[in-house]
Amino acid sequence: MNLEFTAEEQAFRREVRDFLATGLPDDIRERVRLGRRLSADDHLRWQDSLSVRGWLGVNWPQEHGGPGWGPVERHIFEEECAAAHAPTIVPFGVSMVAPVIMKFGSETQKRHYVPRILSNQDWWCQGYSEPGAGSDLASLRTRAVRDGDEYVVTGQKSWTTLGQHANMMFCLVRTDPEAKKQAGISFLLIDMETPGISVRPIITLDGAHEVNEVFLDEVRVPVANRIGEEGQGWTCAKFLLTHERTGIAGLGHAKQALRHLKSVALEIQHRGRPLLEQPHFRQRVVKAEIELMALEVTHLRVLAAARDGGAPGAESSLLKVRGSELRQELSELTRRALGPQALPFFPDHLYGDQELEREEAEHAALGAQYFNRRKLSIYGGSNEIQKSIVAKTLLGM
Amino acid sequence: MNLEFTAEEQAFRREVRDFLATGLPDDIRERVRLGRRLSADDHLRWQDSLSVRGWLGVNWPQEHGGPGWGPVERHIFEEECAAAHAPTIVPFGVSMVAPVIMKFGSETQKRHYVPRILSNQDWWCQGYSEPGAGSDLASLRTRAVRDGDEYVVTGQKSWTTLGQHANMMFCLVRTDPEAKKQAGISFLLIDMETPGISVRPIITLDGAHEVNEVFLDEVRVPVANRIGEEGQGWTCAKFLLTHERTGIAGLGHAKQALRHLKSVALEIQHRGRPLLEQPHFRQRVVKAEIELMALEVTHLRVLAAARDGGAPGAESSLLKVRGSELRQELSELTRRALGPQALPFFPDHLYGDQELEREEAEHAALGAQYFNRRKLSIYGGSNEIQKSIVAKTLLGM
Amino acid sequence: MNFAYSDEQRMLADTLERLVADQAPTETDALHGEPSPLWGTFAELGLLQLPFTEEAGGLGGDGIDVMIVMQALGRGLVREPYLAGLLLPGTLLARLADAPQRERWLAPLLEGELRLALAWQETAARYDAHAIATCARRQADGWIIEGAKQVVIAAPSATALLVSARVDDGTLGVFLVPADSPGLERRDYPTLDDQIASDVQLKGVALPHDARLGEDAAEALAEVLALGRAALCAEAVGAMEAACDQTLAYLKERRQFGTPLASFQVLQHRMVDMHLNLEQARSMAILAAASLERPSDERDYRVAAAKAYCGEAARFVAEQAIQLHGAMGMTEECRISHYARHLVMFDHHLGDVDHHLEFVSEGLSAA
Amino acid sequence: MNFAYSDEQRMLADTLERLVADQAPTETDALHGEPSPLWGTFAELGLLQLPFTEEAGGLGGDGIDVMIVMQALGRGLVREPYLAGLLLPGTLLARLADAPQRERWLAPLLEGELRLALAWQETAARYDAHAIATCARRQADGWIIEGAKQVVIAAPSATALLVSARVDDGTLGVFLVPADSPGLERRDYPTLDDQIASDVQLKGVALPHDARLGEDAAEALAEVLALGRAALCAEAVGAMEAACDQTLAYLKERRQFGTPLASFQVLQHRMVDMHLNLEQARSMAILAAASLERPSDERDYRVAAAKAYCGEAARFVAEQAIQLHGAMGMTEECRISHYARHLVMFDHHLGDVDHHLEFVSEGLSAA
Repeated sequence: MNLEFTAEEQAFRREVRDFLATGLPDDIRERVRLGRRLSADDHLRWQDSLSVRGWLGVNWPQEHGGPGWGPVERHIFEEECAAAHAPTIVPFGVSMVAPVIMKFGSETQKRHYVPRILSNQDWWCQGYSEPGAGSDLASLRTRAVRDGDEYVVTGQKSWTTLGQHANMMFCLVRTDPEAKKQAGISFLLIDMETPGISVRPIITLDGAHEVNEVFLDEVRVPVANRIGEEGQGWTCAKFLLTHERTGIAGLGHAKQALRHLKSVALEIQHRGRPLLEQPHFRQRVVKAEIELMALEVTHLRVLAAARDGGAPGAESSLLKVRGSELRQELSELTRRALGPQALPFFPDHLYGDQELEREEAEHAALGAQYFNRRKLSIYGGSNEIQKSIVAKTLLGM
Repeated sequence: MNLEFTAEEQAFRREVRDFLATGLPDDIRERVRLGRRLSADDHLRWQDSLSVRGWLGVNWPQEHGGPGWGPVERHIFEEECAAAHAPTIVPFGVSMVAPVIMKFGSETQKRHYVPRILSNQDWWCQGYSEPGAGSDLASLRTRAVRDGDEYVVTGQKSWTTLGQHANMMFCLVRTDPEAKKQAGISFLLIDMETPGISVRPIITLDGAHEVNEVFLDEVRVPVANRIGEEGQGWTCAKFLLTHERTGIAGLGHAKQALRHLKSVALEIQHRGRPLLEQPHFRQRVVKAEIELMALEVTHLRVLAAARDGGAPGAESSLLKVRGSELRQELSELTRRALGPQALPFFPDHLYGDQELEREEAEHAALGAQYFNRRKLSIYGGSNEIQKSIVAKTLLGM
Repeated sequence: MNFAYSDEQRMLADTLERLVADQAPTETDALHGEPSPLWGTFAELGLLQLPFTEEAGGLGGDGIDVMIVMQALGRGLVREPYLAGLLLPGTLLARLADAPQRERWLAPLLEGELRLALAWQETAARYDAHAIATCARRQADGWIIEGAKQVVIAAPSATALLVSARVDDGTLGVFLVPADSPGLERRDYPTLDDQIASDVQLKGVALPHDARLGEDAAEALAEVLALGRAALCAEAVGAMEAACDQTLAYLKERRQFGTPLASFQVLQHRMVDMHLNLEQARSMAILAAASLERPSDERDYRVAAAKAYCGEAARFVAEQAIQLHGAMGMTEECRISHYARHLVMFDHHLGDVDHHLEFVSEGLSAA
Repeated sequence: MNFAYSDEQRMLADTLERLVADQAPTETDALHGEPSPLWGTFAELGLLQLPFTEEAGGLGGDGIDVMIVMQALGRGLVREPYLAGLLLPGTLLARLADAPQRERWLAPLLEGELRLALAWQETAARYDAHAIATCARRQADGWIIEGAKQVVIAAPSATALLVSARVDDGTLGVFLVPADSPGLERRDYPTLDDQIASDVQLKGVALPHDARLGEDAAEALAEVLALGRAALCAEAVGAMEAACDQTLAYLKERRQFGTPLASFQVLQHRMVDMHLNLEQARSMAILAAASLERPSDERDYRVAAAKAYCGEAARFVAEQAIQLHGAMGMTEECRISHYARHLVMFDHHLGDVDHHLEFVSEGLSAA
């Protein structure tokens, strides 16, 4: 038994770190560091940089232009990216629709879409959730009626992250209203420019515009844009949901958040000494540090199993639960560290171009971030859903 | 709005305190203080003392020989008793079967049993729970078959507290096996001397013998010993379960446990200073103190409502949940305060007459008490059951 | 021992309940300028006079009366600066001011003609009202104030600020500083809980002799902060009530996997935990409100305990309310998110859980 | 990075699993006298030699090997003093003793012919191994030891005790004190977790020169306590596994209100929380075991973190195991209660959560 990374893995980590030092534009790094929103262009500049380096398709096999990394390399890459304040790769194209197309798409579809994803030509968004459906994905009501070579799609999708920038959406639609829940669902690729589509922003409680509602009103989609057979949509969706969940603990982000918390708590003064020295505050930091140590080893155990061919199943639910709890605790401590300074709210700075004084900017995002992090225990299957999954699959309850 | 006790109530408190100073035998007070088991005789000496004072039937109306106290007086009495290390009154006769007999019994039954309870002539135990039934009381299987003027009772009761001292048991039995769950149950009074009854001790994880199993093998019980009509047993049981739950938070015990914790943590040294000054230990004591403040006000709110004619319903479930959590936390802190000294286990001292050196005796019970207190969230309807009751009755879920 | 409202208090509570139910959420933008129409209604109903002694021109309301008002405002999420613009500066003024100062500032405040704000916090002092660096130097013709105050709630709508400063004789002074004083610079911003506030620079602000309110203000400030903390607890209890009600209603209405969310046992018990926190917090808010007339050490001990307790409870309720609303709870358009922001940021006003636990810890009785 | 057992480790684990499964619970009474037959089996299987270097007559097992053994013993709730009677005193002896001392004590220990115990704790020092009052005075003809040690696990079955004492030159000494030494008084008792222990008085115990093991023993003792803590974590993980398994089986088998307890969502999620704690504790036990060869500051930091983490996790699992078993979990006859006692009292061996959190806090990196 051995908890160390191999010499090759350590060399790879240095390689990633070297790349990040030059390949990540400074202005983007700074916006991420300060918790400010990135423009579409910011995302694209970073992803282009990755694309040129051959590192955009992190979970792709080499034959499709991916780097052919295993789970350990992907973990190292994610951890270094988080430490360097790199933006998260927008996952909807690269990590989500691409594997589905590779697995279920026709040759024509593969040849068309996959290279466009790798070169950032298309910005994909996800049309899965619907208003009122929550974690019950299979209850979707958006319907697609066949009309010659086209489907006529009508319905409403919700929680569409960064949909405001997207030109393409992959979408679950009901093609057979008679079939039972999971059956009768198909997987369509929809051009966002098609008439009948409108996008409405949803502002979240931290003031951010990350998610959207997408309205589809008799949108005509070529049948050729269907992935797989009619009624096979649920298979695609399940493949996508179970695919690549090793990063789910958000370990790199948690590590970065802990470093950040410590730096804030060192700087903020309490009774003339750094807040980090206040016994009770320090105790919570210590507990978070220990939880993170445990989470990291658990994460490595899952990674090693995945590397050796095991399929991380319910364990990834455990990682998601503890990872989200830890990141929420860190965001709570960081907010609390600020004291009264957590109250000011500067949306025009966080989500726009208003500049603040240096010191103010350093803290401006931290209050809102606490609220933003509440999503970690909700999205991608709430922690309650995760626990029910574990109870059922791992414990047989 | 006013949180103070009235002058009369404060005078009553002094009266109780004065009585306890003389009416509670010193050896009993000392055994309770040290957490040692009381003999049957210890219980009886204390209850005789109360009986003489006219204070045994704490929840009885005056016409039956009770003191006629309201909920506030009962609360004050319980709080002072806990503070003075008085034994808890064994509830099965005084607080449980007596009100049922007064409410549902015949005149003959009342005239026979009620005075015997008030004079400690009978020691009652409870025959409710059965092995494997848990909180699902209505699933009981002990059956009583009518044979002339007698029932022939066969079955098994469990968790019968202090049954080893009892000469009488009140018992739920199934008199109609055809009727649905709650129907077909009757309430019988059984003489423990009747042939066919055997009592087996259950030793709990703290090494104590508090509870028993009672086996009934064709035990012949006169029909005259039935309370109420045949099949009316569930009504009696429900009356008993909902009757008198204001003491359920264990507030007096919690207060006493907090005082005790502080005295232990003042005496135990950590790095040359009292443990109570260690910041993290102190913080947990502080939080317990604040929780107790809140619990006390909530308790007073419920008492005031009860005094003014309101029926404490689901609120008592809330009090039970928080009260048991708090008392468990206090027992955890006290055990933890001892450090390595929590490990030694002296059953012959705690449950027998073995004497220890003064200092050792002071701490001897505290480790075992932590384990004993685990029952607080289990018995009388587990905290999970309590929460389901609140969800249903108070929140309409 | 009596937890029932008096007849007058019952009427007050009913009036406020109706008022708040009819009230649309206050827009942050609207808080900047002149007092809003709602403030006028407050004045008409006597709410602005309620918490002041009759001798100070008020109605002589006590801690419980303030609790009733704040609880209703919290329940309705009314963001008018009743606490920051009236209660804190007003009671401090009433406690310290002489007759001319009262006439000039207190009377119009109680009429609703102006609002004030209390500038007591400083960056390095965190939540400590005494460890302040702002100083007041006595001059021949009055005072010079030098320093900076942070997160002065309701300052943008205040005609004048009450500024705490260390006086050169070592006492704590409170000074009435008109908002348009030369050398006073305000940086205004909204807060995460939909209020408005300012950071205030005081660069050699010159004031007349009579700008100082009373002499050493330490005890008066402690008394006013205790009142403010008790009031905040009551407001949080009102907001927790609303958050619990809304969450319960949502669970009953919303269906998933074919059944109402309210039928899931885990969510039932979570809802019970929220309710438990609410009821315990309510008890502490009552205790705080009822302790304001007690000797200062007892008062401050209980108020600190209440503020710490309510801080934890409010955060628990807020976080669970969001979680149980699922993604809906994350959106601006769902009202629960505003309650959640209010309940979480409650802890950043007048001292957080840690601050108050530290205070209780220092005063903990060993017996 | 590799978390798989080697082939030898796999065999060891399998052997132990079978051994432990066949084993009846050890009676506390049986722990007093001569080593039990099971101890003989340990000797036959090489378990007594396993954790010692080959140079010391052992099999050269590492931290992971010890983890495998302790985890199995924890899982089977085997109360033989493998840790207290062999591992702690034996590795300290091996680290410090010279050849004659080894021959006299270590060789028979590894053969299973005798057992030892480590007397390091004192009442006033709580869990601190260094702040001790027991002292050793150098005499012309040897040593005089004066002091008292508390809760020396396995002392009643030990032929000799290894006693830590402050030497008059200020160094920390460890002395080999035969159990029958004049002036050594033992008070024996069972412990709440079904072990045996003693409080030991040392009243002018006279020892020969060669009773001292090595010179300053501070670093050696730290090393051995780190090993002991890692071993305890592994034992707790084994016990948590068993407690989780038994609780899950109980929930599946036991019916209430007409359905299995396992169908109640609240109990499902609680069971998941137990499982989560188990898996995280397992990770920390692995980390501790794998860190024993690291530089001492890194080793001690990680071991303290692991001991603190496992302490919380073990208590959570124990309390929930009792709770989910309902009244059954409160009884001696239900095996879960023994696991629960073991898991709760785990925290009182070699330093509790608070002790170790304090250590981690002192070493916390600010970056």
